[in-house]
Amino acid sequence: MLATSYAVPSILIFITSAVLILVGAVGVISVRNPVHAAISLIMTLFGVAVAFIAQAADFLAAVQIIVYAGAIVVLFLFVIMFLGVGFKHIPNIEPLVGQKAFAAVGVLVTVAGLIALMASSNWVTGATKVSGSALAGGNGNVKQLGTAVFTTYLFAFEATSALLVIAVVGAVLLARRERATLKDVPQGQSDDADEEVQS
Amino acid sequence: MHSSIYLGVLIVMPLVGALVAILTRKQENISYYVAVVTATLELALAIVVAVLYNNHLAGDGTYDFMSRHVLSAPLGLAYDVGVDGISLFMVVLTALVLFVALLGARERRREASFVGWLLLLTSFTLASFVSHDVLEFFIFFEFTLVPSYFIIANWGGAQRARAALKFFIYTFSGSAFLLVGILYLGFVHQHQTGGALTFAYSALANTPISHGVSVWLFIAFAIAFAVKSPIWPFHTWSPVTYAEAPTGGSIELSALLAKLGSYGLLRFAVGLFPLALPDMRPIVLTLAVIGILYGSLVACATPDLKRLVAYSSVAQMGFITLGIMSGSVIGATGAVLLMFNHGVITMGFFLIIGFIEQRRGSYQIKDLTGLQGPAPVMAALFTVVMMASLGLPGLSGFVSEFLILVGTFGTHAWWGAIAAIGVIAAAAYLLWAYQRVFHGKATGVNAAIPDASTKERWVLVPVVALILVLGVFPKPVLDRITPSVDVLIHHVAPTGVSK
Amino acid sequence: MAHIATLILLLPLLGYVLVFANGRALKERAIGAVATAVVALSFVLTVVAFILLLHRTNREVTVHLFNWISVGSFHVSAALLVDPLSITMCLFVTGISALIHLYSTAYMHGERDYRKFFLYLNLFVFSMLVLVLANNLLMTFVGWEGVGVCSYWLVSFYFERDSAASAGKKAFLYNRVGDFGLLVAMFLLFHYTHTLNYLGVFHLAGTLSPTVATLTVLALLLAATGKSAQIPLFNWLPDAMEGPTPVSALIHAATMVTAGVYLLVRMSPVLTMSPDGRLTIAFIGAITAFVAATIATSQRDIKKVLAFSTVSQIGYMVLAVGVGAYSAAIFLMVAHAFYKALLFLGSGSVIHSLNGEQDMGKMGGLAKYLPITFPAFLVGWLAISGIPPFAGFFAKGDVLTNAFEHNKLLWAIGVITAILTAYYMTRLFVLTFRGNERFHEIEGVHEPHESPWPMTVPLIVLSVLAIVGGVIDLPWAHGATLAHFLNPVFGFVPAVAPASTGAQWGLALVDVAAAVIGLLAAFAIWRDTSENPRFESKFFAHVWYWDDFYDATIGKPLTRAAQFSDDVVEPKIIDGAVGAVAVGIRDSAEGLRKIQSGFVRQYALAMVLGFAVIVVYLLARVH
Amino acid sequence: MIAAASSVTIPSIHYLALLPVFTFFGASLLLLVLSAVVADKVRINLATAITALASIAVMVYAIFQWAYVSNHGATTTVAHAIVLDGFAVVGTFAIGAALLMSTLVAHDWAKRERIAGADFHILALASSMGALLMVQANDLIVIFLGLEILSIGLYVLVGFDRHRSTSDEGALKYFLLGGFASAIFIYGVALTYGATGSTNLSSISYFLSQNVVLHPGLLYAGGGLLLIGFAFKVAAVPFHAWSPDVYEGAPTPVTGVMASIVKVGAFAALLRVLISALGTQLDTWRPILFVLIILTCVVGASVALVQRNVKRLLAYSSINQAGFMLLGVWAGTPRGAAATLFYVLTYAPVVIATFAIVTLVGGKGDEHHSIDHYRGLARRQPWLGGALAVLLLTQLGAPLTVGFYAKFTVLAATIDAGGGALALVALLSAAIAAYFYLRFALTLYADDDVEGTRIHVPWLTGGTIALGVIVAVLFGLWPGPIATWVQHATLLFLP
Amino acid sequence: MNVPAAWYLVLGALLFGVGAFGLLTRRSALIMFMCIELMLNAVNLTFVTFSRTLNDIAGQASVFFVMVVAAAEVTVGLGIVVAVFRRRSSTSVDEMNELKG
Repeated sequence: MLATSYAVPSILIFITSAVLILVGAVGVISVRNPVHAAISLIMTLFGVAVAFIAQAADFLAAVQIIVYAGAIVVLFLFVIMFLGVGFKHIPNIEPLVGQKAFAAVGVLVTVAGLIALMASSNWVTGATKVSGSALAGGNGNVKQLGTAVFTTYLFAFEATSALLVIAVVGAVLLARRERATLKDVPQGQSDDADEEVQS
Repeated sequence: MHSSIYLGVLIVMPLVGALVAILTRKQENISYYVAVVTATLELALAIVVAVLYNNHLAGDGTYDFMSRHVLSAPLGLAYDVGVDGISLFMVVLTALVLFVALLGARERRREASFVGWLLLLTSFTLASFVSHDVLEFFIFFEFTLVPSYFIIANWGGAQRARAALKFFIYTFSGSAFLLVGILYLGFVHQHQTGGALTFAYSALANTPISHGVSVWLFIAFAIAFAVKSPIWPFHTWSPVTYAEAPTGGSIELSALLAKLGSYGLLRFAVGLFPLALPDMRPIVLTLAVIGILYGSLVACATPDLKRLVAYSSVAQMGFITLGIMSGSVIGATGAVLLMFNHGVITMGFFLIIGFIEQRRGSYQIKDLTGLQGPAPVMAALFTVVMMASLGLPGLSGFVSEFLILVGTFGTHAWWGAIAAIGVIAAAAYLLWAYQRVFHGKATGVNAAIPDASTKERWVLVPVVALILVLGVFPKPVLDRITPSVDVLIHHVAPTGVSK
Repeated sequence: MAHIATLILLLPLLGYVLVFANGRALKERAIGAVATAVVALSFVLTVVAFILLLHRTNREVTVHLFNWISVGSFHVSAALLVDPLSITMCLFVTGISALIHLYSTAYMHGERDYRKFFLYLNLFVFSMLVLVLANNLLMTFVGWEGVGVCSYWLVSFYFERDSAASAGKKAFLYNRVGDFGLLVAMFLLFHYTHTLNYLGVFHLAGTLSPTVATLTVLALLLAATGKSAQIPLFNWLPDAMEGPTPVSALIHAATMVTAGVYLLVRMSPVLTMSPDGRLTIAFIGAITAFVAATIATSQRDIKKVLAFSTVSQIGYMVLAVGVGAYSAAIFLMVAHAFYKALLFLGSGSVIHSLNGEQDMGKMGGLAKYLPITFPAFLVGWLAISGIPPFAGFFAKGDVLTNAFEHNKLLWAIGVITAILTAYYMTRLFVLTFRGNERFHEIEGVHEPHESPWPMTVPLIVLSVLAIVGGVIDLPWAHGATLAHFLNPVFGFVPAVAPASTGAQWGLALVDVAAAVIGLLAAFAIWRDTSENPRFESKFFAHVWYWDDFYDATIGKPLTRAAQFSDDVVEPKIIDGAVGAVAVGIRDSAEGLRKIQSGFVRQYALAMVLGFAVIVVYLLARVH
Repeated sequence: MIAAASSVTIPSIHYLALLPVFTFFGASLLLLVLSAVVADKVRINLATAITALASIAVMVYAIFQWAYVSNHGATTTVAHAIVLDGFAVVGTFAIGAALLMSTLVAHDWAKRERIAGADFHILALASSMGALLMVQANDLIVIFLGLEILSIGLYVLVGFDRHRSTSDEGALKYFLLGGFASAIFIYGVALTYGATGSTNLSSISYFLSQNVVLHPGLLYAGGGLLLIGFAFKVAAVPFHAWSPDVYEGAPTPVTGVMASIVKVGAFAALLRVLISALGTQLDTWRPILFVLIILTCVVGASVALVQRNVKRLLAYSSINQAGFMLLGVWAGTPRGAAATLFYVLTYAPVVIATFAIVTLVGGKGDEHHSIDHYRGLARRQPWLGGALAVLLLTQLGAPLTVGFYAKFTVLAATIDAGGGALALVALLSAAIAAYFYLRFALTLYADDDVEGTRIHVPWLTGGTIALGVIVAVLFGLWPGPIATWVQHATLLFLP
Repeated sequence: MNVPAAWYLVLGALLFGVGAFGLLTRRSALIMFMCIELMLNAVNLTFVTFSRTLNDIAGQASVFFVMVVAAAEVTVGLGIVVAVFRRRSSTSVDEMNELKG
């Protein structure tokens, strides 16, 4: 779909994606309303998709849009709406003393450190694939991806099935209502429980 | 060479006894008698072994009754037993202590579980005395913790929980150092020989290690044994533990388990790390002397009889340590003899204190006066034990203490001389206590206490007999101990102080 | 010979065993009979042994019993050494013991622990014989401690009396201090001669360096001061009078307390090596003799007076040893044994007659009531005061002569002491037997009565000995004297210019004069009064405040130290350190527990911080 | 349809190697289908039976696999994504056993709590499958997937109890932090991939053995992040904060699962990654582990001292235990791997049995977890209380129990690798731990309030507890077999 | 393709950092999930970048799996949130600290 953007200088593409990604990310962590956060998440996702395309991962870009933007974020929005969280006011005062400051320092050090580490080793040290065709764009890319998934990562691929099954089962179980279990505990007892845990 | 089967039986018999005792727990007395029978057989067999052991006739101090089987190569675990003149009497003592502890036991102490623990403890202690493999020794050394812990925790006095905890943690932490040391030594040996992992004593004893390493290892070993013995200043667990433990427990702990410490110090710390001795001797000797004087000092002021014995044990252990570290055959032999004698003497003390506690419901000195009036026999028995403890010539304590002091004086004159002051001190606190407890006019409850019963007298017969015999004619014992000590000291001699 | 010696030793033990084994069955009489018989028998055997020994050329017989201790280079066997010295000791030890056993059978009549008393007594005699007969220091030490512990038991015989209990303890402890000396002496000797066998040690004594010799001698001296109640360890003896009187007579006058002197005499070859050591000994002896005498002048308790006089007399012996007059020391020891035992038994008889009253203030005028005790006591009094021809005169004279030849100062002290001796003994004699009868104020006493025969017979025998005892060492009877008999034992005796006969007569006269002066003074002062503060100095009465001094300088500090270590050092410092660790862990744990706040974002933060640290580490590793 | 794609050649598949995974997955699918088609809820007995059979089957396979491995040596399959070696086999066996025991406990628990249906079993099977993947994986991606399968199953299980608000609180905390950790882990995978050009462990180690990495920054970063990911899973301080809360919040049988199966999986994968893939980088990650171990041992032991809630106490105790397991990893030698394996293998049944007892004492509603509920337990019910005492002593590492040898082996490995000081610190932390274990044991024997409620012991749970105790004592007296086994297992280690 | 890979890697790292920061500072469970998603996307970006520089498809394949995982996580995660919200009618994680100590 977006396969016709080769004319555009890649530097522009990078900047676009970077802007999209970072603005979106900052949006996610800064806006108050979850709905807006979800929207900015989509923005980041798009940015990432752009970056994918810029790096000859068209198929992934597509999946990125479909799966993430299409499915995941929608799921988020659905839940937000479903719970009506968006309109429930979460007070904005930070109860944990120094949380923000420490977080900022910790994250900054970490990220800076990681970047420095990567920089120290000229960003990549692995063995480049010489055998086989170079990383192709477009359909070739899809074919290579498919081959990889069904050979090298065959087992991983099979495993994902299990993963998804579990996820679904889990979600179902969690979302189920009380009546799902035949348990009948007098209200008093669970109150005791809470008190006991608090004490 | 005799077959090692004797030792095997010695180790296993108490286990079987314990099992049977537990199985017959429903009928209390049966289990008790099972235990007593086991103890009797054990004692008999131990004496047989002591008699059969005849290496000393050839003036040869090496092991007998030996055999080695590797149990688990990856763990370096092996069953490796043997007896030499040093361990021989520890074996006898172990059996004797069990015997006396059982006979001295009273109502609640006859429960199957109690006698069961007692038998287990005996088996483990015995095993560690006869192990000829450092790891094996350590494992059984650790094993003894469990029965002792339960004996204290379940049958002790009011403070038993605290006492048991303190005892366990203290010893556990102490042996942490030991374990690290043992493993380190084992691997040093393995890396040098390139062979399989082994902890065989004979193998490790000949492992060449640098001076520094051997100093560190010595310290690691010494800490563990210092806690167990106990050597000042690692002793603070012992008063509360001895005081809270039931009579049987106190006897096992002070008369027997403490000896594991000094035995280990002699056999392993001294035996394995000759290079460390020149540096370590002055330090340990000083600690020993401090222990002697300090223990005696506190014993003068301590308010109850059990603590008194505990602190006097600290002093006595000081003497033993002195002899062990003196680097002289005479001193070390004396130390080994004192290990045995002190065992017997403490046994006597705790038995009699037990009797008193049973009658009077208290072993606080202030609660007791003039017992000699109503209970002359008990007083007499106590006197004998006391005199032996304060080193009255003609009784067992004296021979060993004198040997230790003479030996030490020969190699480290000042330490020997100062330690001799302990002889005065011992008299001071013991007589002072005796006067407060047995002299004076008995009134009220004290006036009414019954004298030692026939059974109680019989229990004390072996104790008194040993005190007298070993005081007058220690030769048979010394003849067996000396060659082995000689071997050990001379293995050390090239670097240590010779006799 | 060997068997006899062994028997001499074992008979008292046999008695002990017999009485112990079936004592419950035996009646008082039987117990007393057995106990006395065995000792008497062993005395007879000693006499036999003595005669046999006289007829031998080699008068050093070693009797090997069995190997006692043998470790590496350390060998000690249980063996006896029968030689003139030991046999002399045995003679008077067994002899006097026999008499006192006999005496006790009556004196202790009706005591609850009658049986125990004789058990102890027999055990004591056994130990004493071990002490004197042993052929090595270690075995001597066995006897040494044996007599010590027996004395402990006998002093605190009336254990329900706190004073008795404490006295027993005190005696044992003071002795222990002395024993420390003996131990050190043994260490030194073994270290330098590799043996503890007397003959062996003597053989190598010459090789000892002066320093070592002096150290050894001082150590031995410490031992002697303990056992023989010399300064600085003399003040246990008076307290020891808490024991029954026969005990005081036997142990704390005749035999045990002289063990210290015996030890020094026995070790004479070593003493010889150290002139300084000997001089110290001499002075200790002299000073003790003087101090004790002064104290004795102001005591009210009859037994206390005798006790201090014992100390003072032993001071003479030690002085003799110090000046190398070993035989003189032994001579005085024997003579003193006779008359001091006599005096004690006499006083015992007196006390017995007054229902146990010991305060001389409550006596007086007893002469006519005690027809046998009185003359016996008279003899004893004259003997100790040094009136010729009684034993004391010769013995003390011998000592003083030697002292004179050796060191005038010592002699002077000796003479002054002699005056004091005569003085306090006369005082005691007068207060007890002369003057007005003051005993009526003692309840229950109307008519003091003489004691039964078992008590009087020993008195008679002893008074005879006290009279004729002097003959065994008459200065002019050369050849057949005790000195002549003993001297070989001492090997080299330090040469002192033997005084001319004239000088000897002069000295003798001085002695007599001293005695008479003391006597008359005492009579003048005490004839018609029982109280005379001017002559009973508080200072002396309180033993020069010696006990208080020790209590203040040693007793109290030690007790405080002990209390302190039990109350503070032990729980707070040593165990406290351990506790502190535990508390530290617990507190930090509580802190960590706070951090586990329940806020998931803080958990995440913790992770991020850990993350950051690791990244920084890796970064540091790269560069 | 895979067969249809002719262009790609499907990698050969060694089915014996995959059988355990398939079994678990199959079983869970079966139960899923059953609960879907059966009108009423699936009989819990049936669910338990199937799960138990599956786990027993897995243990049996493990035996066959062992035979195969010892005959043919270690091998990989499915394009080197999965490895079949002694190490994996032991792990597989351990997981099978752990699942079996947990299921039995959970069965009685579910009955008590009146929880119908096969939900627990489905999730437990799935999680175990995830653990199996981690044990057998030879590819970082597969490890990651295993990790996720394991975790997702657990997230749900933790929130399983609807009647305690703590349950879903635990679930949410676990999920948030777990997600964070997964992100870190996969980022580490990405960086490692960048640094070595592959996500396959064999290829990575080959690459590292062939080339000298002049600029290891990227590699270090990758390794570090992977390490953090694992550190989170095994609850090493400071990445442990989740575990006390989650242990307390989760239904007790689930806590047992977390303390056993998760540790097996995580440690197996950790050992594989660090030793076989990044073995050449030993010097880099050792210092990190050094610090982690000291923190983990000390914090775990000391904070447990001040706990009143038994589940939290055991949580901290298991943190302390994790510290010891890490010792073997630190050593980075075959002996170390064997030691950790020994530790995990013996710890799993013991800790499950412990939590089984906690489950029983917890009572209906799973709420009685204060230490006071244990006062005098051993006086009232000598067998139950005695069992708990033994299990505690085992975790303490007391002699006569297998815990003693577990600690012994890891310490031996550590010292062998030159970590004397580290070993000493760990041991002293054990001495601290001894304090609360013993105090707990003493509470059991407290003779006040001997009159307490008697706890009914269902026979399945009882059997599980018995099994745990037997393992603890039997191998405490006779550790030889296990020691030999794990040693061989690591000799058959790949590569 | 003249944009150096480094830029993308840095971009990824930054994105990861932003996500982490959000996770630490936002209190709504939902938003925290989104932050996790951000981090996963950062990882994906990194994968793809390496895939390109290494000229190897494996990186892209990995992204594929990461996406699946992300999907699975979100499914379960939202399920948990729903469950929690039912009980507390709030998604603020700060209101959940019964479990502590």
